[in-house]
Amino acid sequence: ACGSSGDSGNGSGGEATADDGEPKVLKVANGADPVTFDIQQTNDQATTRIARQIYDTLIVQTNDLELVPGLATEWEEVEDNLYEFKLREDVTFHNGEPFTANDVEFTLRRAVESPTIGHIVDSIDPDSIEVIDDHTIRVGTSDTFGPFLTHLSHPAVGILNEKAVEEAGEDYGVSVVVGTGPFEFDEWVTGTHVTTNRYDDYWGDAPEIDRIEFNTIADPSVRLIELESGSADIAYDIAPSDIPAVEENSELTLMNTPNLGSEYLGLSLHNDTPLREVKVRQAIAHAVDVEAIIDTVYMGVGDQMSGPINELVFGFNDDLEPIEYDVNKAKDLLAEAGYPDGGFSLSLYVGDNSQERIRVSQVVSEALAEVGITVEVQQMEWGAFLDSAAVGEPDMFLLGWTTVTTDADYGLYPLFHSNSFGEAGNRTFYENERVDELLDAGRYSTDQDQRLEDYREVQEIIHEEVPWVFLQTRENVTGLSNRVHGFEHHPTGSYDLSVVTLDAE
Amino acid sequence: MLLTSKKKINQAEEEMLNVPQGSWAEIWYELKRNRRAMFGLFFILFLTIMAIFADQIAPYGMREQNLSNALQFPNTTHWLGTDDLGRDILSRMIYGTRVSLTVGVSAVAVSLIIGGILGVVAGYYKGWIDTLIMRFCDILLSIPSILLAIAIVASLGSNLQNLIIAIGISSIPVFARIIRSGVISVKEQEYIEASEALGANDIRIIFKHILPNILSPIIVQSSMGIASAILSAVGLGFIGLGLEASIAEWGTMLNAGRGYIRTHYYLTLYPGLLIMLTVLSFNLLGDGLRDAIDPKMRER
Amino acid sequence: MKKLMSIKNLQKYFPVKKNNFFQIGTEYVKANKDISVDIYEGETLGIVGESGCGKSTFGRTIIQLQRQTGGSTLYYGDTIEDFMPDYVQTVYRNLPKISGDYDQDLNTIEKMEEELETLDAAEKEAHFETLRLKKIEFDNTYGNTLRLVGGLVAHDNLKQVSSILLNRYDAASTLAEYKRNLEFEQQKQKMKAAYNQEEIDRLTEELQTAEKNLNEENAKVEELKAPLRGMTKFERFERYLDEGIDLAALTKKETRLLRKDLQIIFQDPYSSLDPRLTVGDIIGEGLLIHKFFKSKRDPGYQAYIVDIMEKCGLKAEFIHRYPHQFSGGQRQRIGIARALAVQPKFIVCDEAVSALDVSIQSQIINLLLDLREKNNLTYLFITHDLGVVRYISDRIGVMYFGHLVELGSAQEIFNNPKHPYTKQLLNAIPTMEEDEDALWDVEEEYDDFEFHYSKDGDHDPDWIEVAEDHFVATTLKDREAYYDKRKESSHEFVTS
Amino acid sequence: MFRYIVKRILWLIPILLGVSFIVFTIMYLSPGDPVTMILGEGATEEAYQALRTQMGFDQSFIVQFLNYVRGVVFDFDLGRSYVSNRVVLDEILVRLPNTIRLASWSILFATLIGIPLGVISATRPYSKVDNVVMFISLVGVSMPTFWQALLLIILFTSTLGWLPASGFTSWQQMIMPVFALATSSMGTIARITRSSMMDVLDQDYIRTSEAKGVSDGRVIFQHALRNALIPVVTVIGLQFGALLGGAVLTETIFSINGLGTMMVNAIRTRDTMVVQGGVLFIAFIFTLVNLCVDILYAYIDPRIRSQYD
Ligand SMILES: Nc1ncnc2c1ncn2[C@@H]1O[C@H](COP(=O)(O)OP(=O)(O)OP(=O)(O)O)[C@@H](O)[C@H]1O
Ligand SMILES: Nc1ncnc2c1ncn2[C@@H]1O[C@H](COP(=O)(O)OP(=O)(O)OP(=O)(O)O)[C@@H](O)[C@H]1O
Ligand SMILES: [Mg+2]
Ligand SMILES: [Mg+2]
Ligand code: NI
Repeated sequence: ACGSSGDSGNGSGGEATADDGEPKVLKVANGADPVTFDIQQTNDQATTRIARQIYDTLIVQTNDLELVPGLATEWEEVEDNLYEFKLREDVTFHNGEPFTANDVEFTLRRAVESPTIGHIVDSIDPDSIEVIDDHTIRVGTSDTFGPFLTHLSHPAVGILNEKAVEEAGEDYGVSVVVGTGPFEFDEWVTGTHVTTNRYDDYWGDAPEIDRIEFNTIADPSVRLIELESGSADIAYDIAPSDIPAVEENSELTLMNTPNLGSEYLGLSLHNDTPLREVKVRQAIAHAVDVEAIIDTVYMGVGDQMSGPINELVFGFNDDLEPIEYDVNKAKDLLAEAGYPDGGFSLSLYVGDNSQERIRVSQVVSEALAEVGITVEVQQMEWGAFLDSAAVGEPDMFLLGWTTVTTDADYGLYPLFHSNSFGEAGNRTFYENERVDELLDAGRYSTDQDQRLEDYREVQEIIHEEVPWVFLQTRENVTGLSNRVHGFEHHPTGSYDLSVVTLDAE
Repeated sequence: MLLTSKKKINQAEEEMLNVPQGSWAEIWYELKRNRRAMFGLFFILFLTIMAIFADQIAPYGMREQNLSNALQFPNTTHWLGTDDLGRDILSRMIYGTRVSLTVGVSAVAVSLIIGGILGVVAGYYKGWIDTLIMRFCDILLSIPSILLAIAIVASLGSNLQNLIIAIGISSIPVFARIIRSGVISVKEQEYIEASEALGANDIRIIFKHILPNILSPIIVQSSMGIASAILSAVGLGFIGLGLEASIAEWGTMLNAGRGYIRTHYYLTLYPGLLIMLTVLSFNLLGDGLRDAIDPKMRER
Repeated sequence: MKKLMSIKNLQKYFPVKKNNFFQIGTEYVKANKDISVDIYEGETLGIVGESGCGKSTFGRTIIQLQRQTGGSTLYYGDTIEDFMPDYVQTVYRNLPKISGDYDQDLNTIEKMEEELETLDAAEKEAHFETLRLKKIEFDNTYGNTLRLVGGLVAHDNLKQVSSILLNRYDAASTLAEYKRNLEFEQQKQKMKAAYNQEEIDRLTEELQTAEKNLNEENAKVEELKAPLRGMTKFERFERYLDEGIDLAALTKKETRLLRKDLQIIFQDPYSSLDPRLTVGDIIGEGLLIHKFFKSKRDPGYQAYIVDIMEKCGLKAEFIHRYPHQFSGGQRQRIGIARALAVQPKFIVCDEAVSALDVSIQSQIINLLLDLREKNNLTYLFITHDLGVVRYISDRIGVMYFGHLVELGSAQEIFNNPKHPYTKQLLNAIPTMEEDEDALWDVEEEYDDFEFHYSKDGDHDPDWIEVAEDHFVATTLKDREAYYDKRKESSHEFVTS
Repeated sequence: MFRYIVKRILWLIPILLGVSFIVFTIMYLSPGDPVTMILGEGATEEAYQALRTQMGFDQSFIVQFLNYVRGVVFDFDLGRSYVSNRVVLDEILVRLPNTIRLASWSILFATLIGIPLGVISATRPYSKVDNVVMFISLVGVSMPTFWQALLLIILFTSTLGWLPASGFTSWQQMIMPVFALATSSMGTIARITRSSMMDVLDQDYIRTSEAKGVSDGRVIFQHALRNALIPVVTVIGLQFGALLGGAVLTETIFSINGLGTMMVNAIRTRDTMVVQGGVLFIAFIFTLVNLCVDILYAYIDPRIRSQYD
């Protein structure tokens, strides 16, 4: 944000439209077309970034990851594993229907059934859902589940209007979209743009802008060009290679903040390779120059990780140090493991949807060549890549994980628990009894201090046994025109645009 | 030599020297007089040498990285600069010749063999099998070849072999049609009947009489076919469906350089230029061959 | 004189491309409609006729370059015994299935012949045509059966006959194969090609056992025949027995074997030579196909080709040249050399000299005549050049719209033409000015017969002998009288 | 003639069926399961199976294909996208105009420039002008479309800042994609025009009119060009098909929301229904354009017309 000049426009008051007659339109360059606004049928970021403006959740997670009231004004655990929510009474849906506990019930029951987002709310016990009155509802979990409330703040659990969903049938989410959020759905031209208009009966603070236009522009450099030419006010996901261009442009601002994601090089224990030996894995971890990867491939975006989750996530172990780049140490470790000159070969799979990961695969393959390990890189279509990694085909693979719930459970359980082999997330087929034990304990306890302890220990073990080579934290990188004020990143990558204000052009 | 003295020969004499279905020596004689075709031929030879001796010629290794030297503009140590991982662009371009020539030639071989068999069978035996084959070709032709190639590569996975198959398949109908029409016109000739009268069987007739007589259009089409196969391969590489990225391939290089187009133009400029020259060379050679074989078909 | 070929009711129709998708049935170009003629060993049979009347088609069809669509072409250059083609076996095997039908059909034909005499003139005409067609049909259906089985069809137990004949077939075909191989080796020996003495010895030995075998089988057949002898039915059918090979019934592969005996010199010396092969390769192709030589590197190969080339008036050094480097006349010689190289017995010369100027023409004609003497060749000489045909032919056939309308010795045709078309041809008056139709639809009358021929090709139904070995297609005024006369002169007439 | 057209239109059916079958087979053989694609990282086995059944993937290949064909034939239903659950026909209709516009402008541009270039060359054969024009044409044919697009962006967007690099609504946005796409066709059209024109100029009736003293311009435009255009028209028809294919890459580079971009994305996400629908549409258009060309052809040349009757 640029300070004085823009703020003056802001000072003139909420009704910007009245002043100059021109509606204030915020143009956002989004990297992909949304999939569907039936938010229970998708969980992709391009959709969420728009849907978040349309739907509200019961609980809101602030940009600082605090849980604050959303559509629910207060909540308490009335019994073990049973929560009672008091709902706002002044809320109407975009179709004019009043917001009631029935909509919440409908939404949650439907969510549990959803194949796409079911895993986010699978802790909910559908039998326990009970509508007390129009604005009170009780929801229980089948087991003690620490991060339950955090999961309810996930944008995918935005509250739907039962009537609208039922009436629209197959069209829901495509031409009919009804939420309670600050903006209401206007139009979606597939592949081109989605527009939303300010919802005047919004229960919260009315947004200053009248309209948001989300333009789908897949190519990152074109997004930048749009931003430069003024065709976009906000461009999401600036490519690392384009960062200097934004920074050097005095009319643009680059915003990059860490998010909940992390990148890793998975070392699979599934196949009978030298990777089954800890020393070999450690050697590989030492052989890869993560700093150099961050500098050259990611243009400095991100920090080297010391473990599988990053510091924004609850449960982060801040005692661990990143594994340092040390080729000699790597060679020594290999020798200790019985491979003095390397002399074996490993496959490395990478999905073809990320230029950066493809580059990393090349850096890794060169780095391992240094210590005598031959790497056969397999570049694959994303879906095929996920499939083959899930069945343990690759010896090594490049992937990332975003702990959207900001809780270590989500950031560790799917990835390192032996229950999560394959599809569920543990694609390295890593197995450690102690880790399983601790992850189970962390999952089914609400004692946050104990949980923290458990998770710290898990990270220590993983740091030692390196089923992953920890690469870098991911960052949200957005290019902004200096006209834009108030925009802030949310670590999950979907940003609240209702607070944004715009200078006149 | 004869060549230079004959250069100023007038049109009429030229006609006289021209025998429609000349021997190879005559075609070569014609071709040698065509400067553009010779340029094409020499450039192709040059590329072939680069491809074969890439290890000796290239100043750096194909995968040789120097992360601290990334994105250097052309300079004296790296004549054409370095890419985002600090690899030498010139060296990668030289190594890239291998992939492009291999894919170009092999893909044409695939479509030539399969298309050839289909075309010969269709043209020689006619009847329902001809109809069947030609309808199959119509079907393949009505799917844009790049889409077909994308779909095949996407489904088979991208390695050299699959790339060749994908590109090869999409130009099968072109070869099948050309060869079929060649076979049909040659089969009408009385010398085929003469061979039958001597007791030759179908195989002998096809290989000894028909194929040699349709060789010229096949050669011309192959030359042009290599040009378009290289373009297709590069196109696939460009949209990220090419080979694994550490292998130097021109299309992949363009794709990787695309993100830097604003600041580091040379990443896309030089490989692109080389692609264009290569394709141009094959087209020039094809044009020249066609002119040499049949002067009446000039530039058609 | 020995018959080399006997062509019966040969028919060649070309299907015409359908005009549209919905057309039902096919239309045909009837290039050869119904041609019957015998060709004798060592003779030159000239065929003349206007352009497009089907001469080339006739030439190609009898050597089976194109499959005939009807009739049979019997070839005597090789006997059935020596060749034993597949169709013999088929006929033997199917013998029981057609039991009796031929008898019935033949009876019908005979009855119709009898009826003919009772009818009045108007009805007779139509009846006669039906009878003629019936006879052709009969020959097409039973011709090969009768020719191969003969009187044995009169046997009560055709199954038994069939099985004995099949056994005989096996023995005979084994023998035939040995004979063929031996003969071939010997021919190679004669041509000074690489031959294998051991092979010859081995074959001679095998041949003897096979011969003995066959004799045994033959004895069985004789045993079968013995009780039947003297029966009218047996005797009637026994007369059908025939040694000729029906070329039209051969498989593609068998036809290829016979190719070396039946050759053709093509009408067009330009399109009939493969531009991509050298002269040597063109002439040598047949030699390699029929394995006279194993490969081009065989020592005798080159020498043999050069020899043939020189015989045909081509210089030895031409051997590595390509066809386009030759003049028209030289090309024609290449075509001739190609045909002669495989030492055929019969050559169709399709306008072999028409494209040439006069001096070259006579050179080549003399060459052909010369070769005929030396190699006991038989020619079917197709041309529309009357001068040439008179000079070269022993007999001449006149063709008109797919039919043979007149056939006789060269002298007879030129001195005593009977058919009005032949006369026109001989007069060779340029007829540009005249109405075309007037030329063709001529009716001419003689004492005994008259001509009604027309462009539509419905020809005169009778094929009569107007002088010794001089036949003409015509319409008899009094058929009975004619045939009675024929019977007296003891000529055989089974089918038309 | 009418019957011929009807027959050709009837041929569309087996061709489209064949196209459909080929695409379906390729997509079926593709690794990467649309179900996984939809569910993303971390879904349960039950959810997976449920969705699989719901989408009909548990049925055999042939049944799936026949169901698809039945839908298309009887209900004109191209199905719904596996990924977005949108009606495929809608997805296509949104994008079709962009692709058609891109291809049509390109072919127009290629024709308007290619034909005059060819004519110029043909009237001065083997001259310097001819050599230069033909060389440029061949370069145009040899230049990868996408590389040319990149060069244009470097020049007009990055360096000069004159033209926008994406979108396809204003004329400024259309210049670069149309130019990039048209170049290759332009070269082809120029080359064919030249050779066809030279053939015609070589013919006797042209000589006759020249001898009669008709002016050069008249000879070229009134007599020669009209006759020379016949093969050119065929090539233009075929080029239109090529352009539809070329649009795939062009659209991707200029972020044009057309069928090409849609198909490439759909192929990558294994969205079989969208791929199918898109290919069917493109094949349909391609075949239809060629039919029109053939009809036009017959219209221009009476000799050919009589063949069809
Ligand atoms: N392959 C074929 N398909 C269809 N019709 C054919 C074919 N070959 C010949 N014909 C037709 O059969 C008829 C006889 O042709 P043929 O070549 O036998 O004539 P010809 O007597 O040899 O004439 P010419 O003296 O001109 O050589 C012609 O009407 C010809 O058009
Ligand atoms: N392309 C060539 N290369 C070599 N020799 C050739 C070539 N063309 C013709 N000849 C030779 O030139 C001589 C004359 O050939 P040309 O074709 O002019 O004869 P011609 O007078 O037309 O004879 P004909 O009446 O037989 O057609 C022949 O000996 C021939 O072999
Ligand atoms: Mg003829
Ligand atoms: Mg001559
Ligand atoms: Ni400001």
